[in-house]
Amino acid sequence: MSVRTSRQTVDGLLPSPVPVRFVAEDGTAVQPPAGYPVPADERLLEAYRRMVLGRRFDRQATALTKQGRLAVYPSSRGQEACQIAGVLALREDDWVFPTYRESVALVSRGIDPVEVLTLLRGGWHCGYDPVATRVAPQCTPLATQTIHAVGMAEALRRKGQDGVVMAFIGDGGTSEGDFHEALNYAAVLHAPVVFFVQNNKYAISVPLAKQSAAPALAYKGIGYGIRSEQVDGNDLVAVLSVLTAAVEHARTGGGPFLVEAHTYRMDAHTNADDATRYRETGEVERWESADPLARLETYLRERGLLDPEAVASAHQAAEEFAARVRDEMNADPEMDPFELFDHVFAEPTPQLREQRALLASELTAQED
Amino acid sequence: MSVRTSRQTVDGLLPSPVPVRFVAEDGTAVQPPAGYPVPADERLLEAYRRMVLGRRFDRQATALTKQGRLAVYPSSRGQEACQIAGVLALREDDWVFPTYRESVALVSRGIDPVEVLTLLRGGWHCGYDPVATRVAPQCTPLATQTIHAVGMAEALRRKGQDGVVMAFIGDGGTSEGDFHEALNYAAVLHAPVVFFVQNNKYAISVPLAKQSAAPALAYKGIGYGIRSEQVDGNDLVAVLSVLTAAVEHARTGGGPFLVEAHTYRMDAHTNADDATRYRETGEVERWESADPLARLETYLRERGLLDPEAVASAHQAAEEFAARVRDEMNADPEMDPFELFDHVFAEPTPQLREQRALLASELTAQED
Amino acid sequence: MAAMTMAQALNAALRDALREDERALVFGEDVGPLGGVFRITDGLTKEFGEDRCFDTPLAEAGIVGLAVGMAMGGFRPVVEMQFDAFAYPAFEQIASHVAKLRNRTRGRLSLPMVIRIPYAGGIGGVEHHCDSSEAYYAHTPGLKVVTPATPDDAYWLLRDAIADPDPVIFMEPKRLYWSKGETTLGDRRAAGFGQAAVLREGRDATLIAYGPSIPVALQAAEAAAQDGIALEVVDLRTIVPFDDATVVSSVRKTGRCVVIQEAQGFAGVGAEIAARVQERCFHSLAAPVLRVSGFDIPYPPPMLEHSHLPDVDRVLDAVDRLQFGDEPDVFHLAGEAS
Amino acid sequence: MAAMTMAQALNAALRDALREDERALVFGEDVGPLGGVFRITDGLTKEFGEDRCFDTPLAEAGIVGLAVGMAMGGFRPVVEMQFDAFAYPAFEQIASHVAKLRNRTRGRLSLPMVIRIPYAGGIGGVEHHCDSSEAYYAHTPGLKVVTPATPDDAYWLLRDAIADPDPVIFMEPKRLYWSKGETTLGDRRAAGFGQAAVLREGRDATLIAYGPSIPVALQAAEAAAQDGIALEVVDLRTIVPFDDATVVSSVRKTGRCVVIQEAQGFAGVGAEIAARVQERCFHSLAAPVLRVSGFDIPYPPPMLEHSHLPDVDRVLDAVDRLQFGDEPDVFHLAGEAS
Ligand SMILES: Cc1ncc(C[n+]2csc(CCOP(=O)(O)OP(=O)(O)O)c2C)c(N)n1
Ligand SMILES: Cc1ncc(C[n+]2csc(CCOP(=O)(O)OP(=O)(O)O)c2C)c(N)n1
Ligand SMILES: [Mg+2]
Ligand SMILES: [Mg+2]
Repeated sequence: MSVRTSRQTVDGLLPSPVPVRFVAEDGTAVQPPAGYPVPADERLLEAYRRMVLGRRFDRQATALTKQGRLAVYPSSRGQEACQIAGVLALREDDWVFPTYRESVALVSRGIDPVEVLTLLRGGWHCGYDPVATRVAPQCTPLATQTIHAVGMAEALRRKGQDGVVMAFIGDGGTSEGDFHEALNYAAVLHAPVVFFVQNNKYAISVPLAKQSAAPALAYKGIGYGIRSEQVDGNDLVAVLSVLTAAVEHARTGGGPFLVEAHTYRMDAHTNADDATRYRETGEVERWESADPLARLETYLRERGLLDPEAVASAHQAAEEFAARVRDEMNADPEMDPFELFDHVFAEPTPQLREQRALLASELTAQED
Repeated sequence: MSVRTSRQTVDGLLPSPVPVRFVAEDGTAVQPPAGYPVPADERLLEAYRRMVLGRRFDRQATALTKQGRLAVYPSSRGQEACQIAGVLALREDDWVFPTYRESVALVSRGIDPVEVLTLLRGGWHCGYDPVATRVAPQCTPLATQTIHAVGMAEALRRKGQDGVVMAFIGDGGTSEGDFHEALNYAAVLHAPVVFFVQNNKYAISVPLAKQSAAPALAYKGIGYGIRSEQVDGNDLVAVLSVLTAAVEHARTGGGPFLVEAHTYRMDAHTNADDATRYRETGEVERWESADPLARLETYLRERGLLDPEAVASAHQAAEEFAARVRDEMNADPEMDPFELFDHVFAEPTPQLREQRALLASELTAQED
Repeated sequence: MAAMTMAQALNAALRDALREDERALVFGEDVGPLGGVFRITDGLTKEFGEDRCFDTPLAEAGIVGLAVGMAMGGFRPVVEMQFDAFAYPAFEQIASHVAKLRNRTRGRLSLPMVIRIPYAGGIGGVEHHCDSSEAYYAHTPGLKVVTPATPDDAYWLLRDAIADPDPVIFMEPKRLYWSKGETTLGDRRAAGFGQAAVLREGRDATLIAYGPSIPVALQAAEAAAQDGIALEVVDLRTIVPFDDATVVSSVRKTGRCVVIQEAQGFAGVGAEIAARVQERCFHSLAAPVLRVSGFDIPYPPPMLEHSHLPDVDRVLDAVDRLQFGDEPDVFHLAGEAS
Repeated sequence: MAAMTMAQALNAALRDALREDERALVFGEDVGPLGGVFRITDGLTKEFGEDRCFDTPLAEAGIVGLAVGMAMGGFRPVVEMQFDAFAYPAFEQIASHVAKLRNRTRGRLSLPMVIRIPYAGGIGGVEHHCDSSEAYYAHTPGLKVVTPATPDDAYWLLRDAIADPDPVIFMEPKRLYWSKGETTLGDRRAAGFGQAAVLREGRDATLIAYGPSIPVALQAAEAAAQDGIALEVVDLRTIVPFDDATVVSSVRKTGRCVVIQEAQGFAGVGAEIAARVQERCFHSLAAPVLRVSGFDIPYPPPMLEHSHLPDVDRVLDAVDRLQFGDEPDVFHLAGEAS
């Protein structure tokens, strides 16, 4: 009848009762909580440049939907602190398991933007090389990627590598059974994985209050024995500091870590969605004043780390990047229909060869 | 950016740091924790009689497996405090969603023992009438029943009835995604359901330590905003007191409640299992000394509530019950093969009628 | 009679069911204020309140399991799976409970519930949004599997499904959501489940199809008519129960048959149809029953889906191979096609 | 050559694979110290350590998802689902990820993993322990579906499955676990996936079967031989890929065919076989391809399973209906059977 509970372990697992925050909404520094250091100046500046670029890229992608160049685009406007800190906290040899909403994070990770957008333009399902980039395909079936992330983390650990895996997931995704199974497996295996919940307050139209009655999603960790934290997701400094600590915890054998970032999805779920059906514009406007990019900019200026020149050059780089994305996305990709049969198995079965021949005859007939 | 966390709600959801206990292993009363009253004497005596009968029934069922009268039997020996308190805490018009291990609970609920054992003897899948008994079929696919329980609870609430639903589940079952989804749905719907985890330390051969790294399974509730408690599952007084409070909480609009009872499966998983492959006999012996029935008996004697006569009459009733079970189980049930086609749909499809005719011709040919 | 889209017809069916039967309930992901991503539940929360049409937390096993419990408790849930592939998390609930509860309890409990699943492709949807999953359900005893191809059928089959005492998997061909047709919302029509429809009569061969493939079949028949070939088009409407009588009498009349399904072919519903037809019409058949289907590949990206989907040409090619003349059938000489 | 049970052969295959390939891993529920509920993994943890063969928490989507991640990370997981129906919670992981990862990534990632599933009935198992679920997987593009019927095939097909670069659903007919046969554990034999076996030659009709139905087919052939009817028995061994060549050449020779599957019939693997055979052998067929299967009902309770399972008599009845003479086939006159 051994009972493993002790006040100490329990408190060690629970998140801070209020989200960790370094910078107030108006950009002024607040007293940071104990245990989380302020990231180095250079990292913050790097984050700033990436946020500027990320936001510009996101805007460009949304524009491309209007021109019919993208089938669908889930914007992360307003979530840039999470998108950027999520990848900045990782090393190149760490792995990322993203959802469909992580385009900005993936671009920030250095993946070619056209490759990032390939899925969303209707090209091949995953446009980039997951092995070379150490980024799993953008995942649509919600929460399924979290358990893959645990498997990869366990694989890295077994191979004696000190890589860490970051699994991205949304607030809605935490309701799926797979998320539960992933947390439990991670804890039992003591796998080096960070679960990063971007709680952007909506799952398409469903608000958080209909999604969960938990005090905060970060309180889910203790039920698995996972150290957890909650953070102001629109405060880049806080997200980066907490995620860096979480990654370090995982890398140094501390086991999994769960981070909930409180943020907000400024745009509709995707360009195909009509957010006015389920939320008030007033709510959106209130969140404008918590904008993560403006907040970081003010903070960096006030700390004397950012001058107008640096701001201008960040925006200049972002414009150039966006122009390149626009141009490249305007070219139609070459698609080979016979590739449909190439990647079902390493070797096509006789049945697939037969079906390939059928398609060949159809295409020949069409040409005639 | 509203954050709903407050120390108060959080503490209100967390279980007691050690399992609630009223009676020590040697049967002496310990200082009961605040908030949980000692159940009335008559209820404790009733519980005692039922535990005696339940244990005898369980022993009889195990014996029936040896005589080939049961296909399989999952014993709950050692878990009687949970089995009995689980149903004693409920009203007749409350619903039970049991697993395959709840035979003793179901018998205690008043279901005909042969009907309880019908599934396990290889007769029709569910031997009793779930509507009349308000007991869902014994459920094998783990954790799936917990979400049905939420649906039933929600149905009762909507119909304006004050019934409560108790969902039984094992420690292993808590790892399944459905358990997570059930807890979350219950909390969001504020459904009158009690999740009762009998943590008997094993899921077949897998010990708790490989199942979960949580401080205790009761710590899972907070992640859903569900009030939770942990209890010494071999202390009938404690289990009954806590479950009664949990049921009352649910009945009076308090929403769902999660109770973890720390207990132990004395026998193998089923008669088909060989527990010596995965656990030491020493461990089993240690748990013998925590036996729930002996403990309650000592406690009741010491409190002067139980005399040798009452003990003898409880055992006498149990013997008679077991004899009846043995006799009735020795008769072969009548099975009508054509019933196979009767309960697929309310009306058989033309295809099923055709197949029924095929079987009829086969059976006729066999008779010839 | 009113002309409406299939989406509108489905919406009307839900609305009328909620109005007429207070046990009916609609729930799922985004079905409330948003009205569902395809707007099939548009306006229901507004008209009937949050109690009758509500959003659930995001968990499909949860949705289906909740429906099971509520149906046990006397309600008639109509739940929506947002897309075909997103019903897979509910597969255990569907296969082990929804399909079996009546059977397990010898009919003491039944599950009058409907699981609506928008399915199949042709709308440029990205991966996981275009699976044809009907065969998984059709192969599971205890489930009725229904799929309309016209707005009128959509309305009435959904009404029938909600009224049915047993669980119904209601597969909505999402590319037909915006197709229009005359719809009778008035008196309940006679045909219920297990009644296929002969959508076009013909004497030369029978096309058997359902759901998303019906317009393809009708267009193929139209095109064949130009060449003097009269194709009969049978729309199954319900896969389970299956209407052997209509199918068999058509094929016995025409002597030739092509089965069309959008799903990958292997072990799909089309295989069942072909197997049944040759079992029952062997001596009427002048040629093998041929199947036209999607390839045995994961659903392709939007830019390639036109190569995958069975289209009029693929159907007509199959019709050509029905041995009206003496040419050998090159594609079914096993192993000989490269 | 050694005589062993199928269970022992499977155990030997896992053992040899773990020995020869350090990337191979075994995990699942109770596969560690217990050795699995069927003892297929008996002794592996002891011999190879907890790292190579381990128990997971009780969650099937978790098991399969973990295998996906570990396979992406360079391992070759061989996972066990405890029983057929308990693989359903993993259905989304299997259908949306296991089957598709190679395709989604244009071959940059592949999943050399094996999902072992004890399936089908005949062992007196209570509900949910005897489902025949092979068709669900066979219908899902991207999965290879393998099912041995002899200890020797069990050994080699499992070795092949573990060596395969693609995910394999390895269906183990649990009632054959204790059947014995000669097994060659030595040099790798030639036949790989996609090679059916002609287990018995005959000229009058072909029985096509797989997995649990093979002994039934062989016994039926034996019984028919007494009556002077020579039945050829084909064991598919792998459902995907399918061996058209062997099947077709047998049926073209015999001109008659009965397909046997234990699963419920509707839209099962047997439907696919029947459809393929009539497509390819139409002019060789003297009678329709008939199917013998379980009924379209949830798997029955143990006391009734014998009524459900296709047995020798049901097979011989079908053979009788292959129109060797002139009697009409009463069971396939649609609607006419009561
Ligand atoms: C298993 C599954 N069910 C449903 C969907 C459809 N769907 C796509 S995104 C989405 C909402 C997800 O919300 P959340 O997890 O909060 O992430 P966000 O989109 O807000 O980033 C839904 C329901 C899906 N992709 N997968
Ligand atoms: C979904 C599912 N997976 C696997 C099984 C096989 N199985 C039956 S009982 C069991 C162990 C359950 O352990 P626990 O939940 O602790 O309950 P206990 O048997 O100890 O009462 C397993 C793995 C099952 N019944 N359902
Ligand atoms: Mg969200
Ligand atoms: Mg247990």
